[in-house]
Amino acid sequence: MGKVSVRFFARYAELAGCSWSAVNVQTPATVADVISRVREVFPGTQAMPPRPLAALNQRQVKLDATVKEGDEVALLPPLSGG
Amino acid sequence: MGKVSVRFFARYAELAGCSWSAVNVQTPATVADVISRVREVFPGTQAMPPRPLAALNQRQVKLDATVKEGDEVALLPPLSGG
Amino acid sequence: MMHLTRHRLEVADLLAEVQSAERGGTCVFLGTVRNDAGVTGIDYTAYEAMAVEEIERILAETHERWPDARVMLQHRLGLIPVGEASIAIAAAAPHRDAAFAACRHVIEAVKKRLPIWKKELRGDGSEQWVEAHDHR
Amino acid sequence: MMHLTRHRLEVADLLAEVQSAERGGTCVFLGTVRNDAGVTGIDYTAYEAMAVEEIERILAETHERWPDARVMLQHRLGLIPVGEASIAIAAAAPHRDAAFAACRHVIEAVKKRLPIWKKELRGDGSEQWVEAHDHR
Repeated sequence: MGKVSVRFFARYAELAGCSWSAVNVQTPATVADVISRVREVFPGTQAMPPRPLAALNQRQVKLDATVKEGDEVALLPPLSGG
Repeated sequence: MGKVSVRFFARYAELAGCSWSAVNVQTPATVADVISRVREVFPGTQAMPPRPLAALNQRQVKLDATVKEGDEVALLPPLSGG
Repeated sequence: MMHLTRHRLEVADLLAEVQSAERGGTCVFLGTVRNDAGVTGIDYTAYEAMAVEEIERILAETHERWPDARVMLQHRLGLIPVGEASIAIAAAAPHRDAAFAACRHVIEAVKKRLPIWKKELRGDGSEQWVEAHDHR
Repeated sequence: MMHLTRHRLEVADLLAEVQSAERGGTCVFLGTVRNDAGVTGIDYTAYEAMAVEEIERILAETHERWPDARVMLQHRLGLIPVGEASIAIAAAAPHRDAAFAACRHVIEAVKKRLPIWKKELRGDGSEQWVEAHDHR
């Protein structure tokens, strides 16, 4: 098991009830695995879409990207900058 | 015969040696007629191209536009605004 | 110049960053908060570390594509009242084609890629996350 | 706001003319004097009465094509040193597509239609009329 940082932004932070946390997953994992674990630990995040936007170590990635211990996974609502 | 105002700009004013004058032409005339007369009265303007840009009463026109007494014909070097 | 700020955006500051005697064309884009349907302001939040990296990637890509252009971008965060700018982009280049194209490229990339979110605040006290791409 | 001026162009003044709470996108174009081949400045002269009418025609056409946009244009005349702006255009619209398109349309029309001429002044004291369309 490895510890992975998880960050929630905007509406997802409201759903999770927190903006910065960590979950334990069997590493190496995928971003999708981390999200599954997040949905268990933070039930409010079950209201996120099935395949939310995600970033790994500050870069947008697909959900099959590989996550190692110590990585930072961020869950991003649809972007609306500018 | 009618009197038509003639204006020269930029390099054409240097060729004409003046920037504002008047010529007498048989009216109604065309802008081309006015230009022919201008080339006689201001020999320096013979260095203008055969078909210079021209404006009639502050609006760009073709050389066959009709000129009446009292009109203002302007001879315009290639435009380079902006 | 910081890419993210909580202060008012100043066009003059961006111009000073990009203009030079070799660059005859400058294109600026400003995105400002609109008074849609009772909106009085928008509260902008960002994944700041990622946003800064993404802005730097966007500017680097823009520089690769238009090497003669110099481009600067600032995004404001926090509560921005109606009529004030949330984003300012300035692109200066020897000729105007590149200035317009680089500026446009950056705002399109920003809209697609910056991890920034808007919460609209309305005059009746209600608040709402904006989750669709807008077309401002 | 006067369309022709002998003073420095101020972007802030143009922005104040076009921006409003309904217009979320603003595009600005600035054309500045480049230091090409020893040029120290450009002396701009115009057929002023016609230039003003032509500017008004261009702005009216632009308004017809992009009715939601508001556009302002100022052209500076007289001697303009390298690095300073000879023309400033600001276009604000509810959405950015119209702001960019209207701004671009105006500068292209200006280049083709305004009766304005440039005489380049060089550091060696020589002067030369610019008679080809440039592509700044």
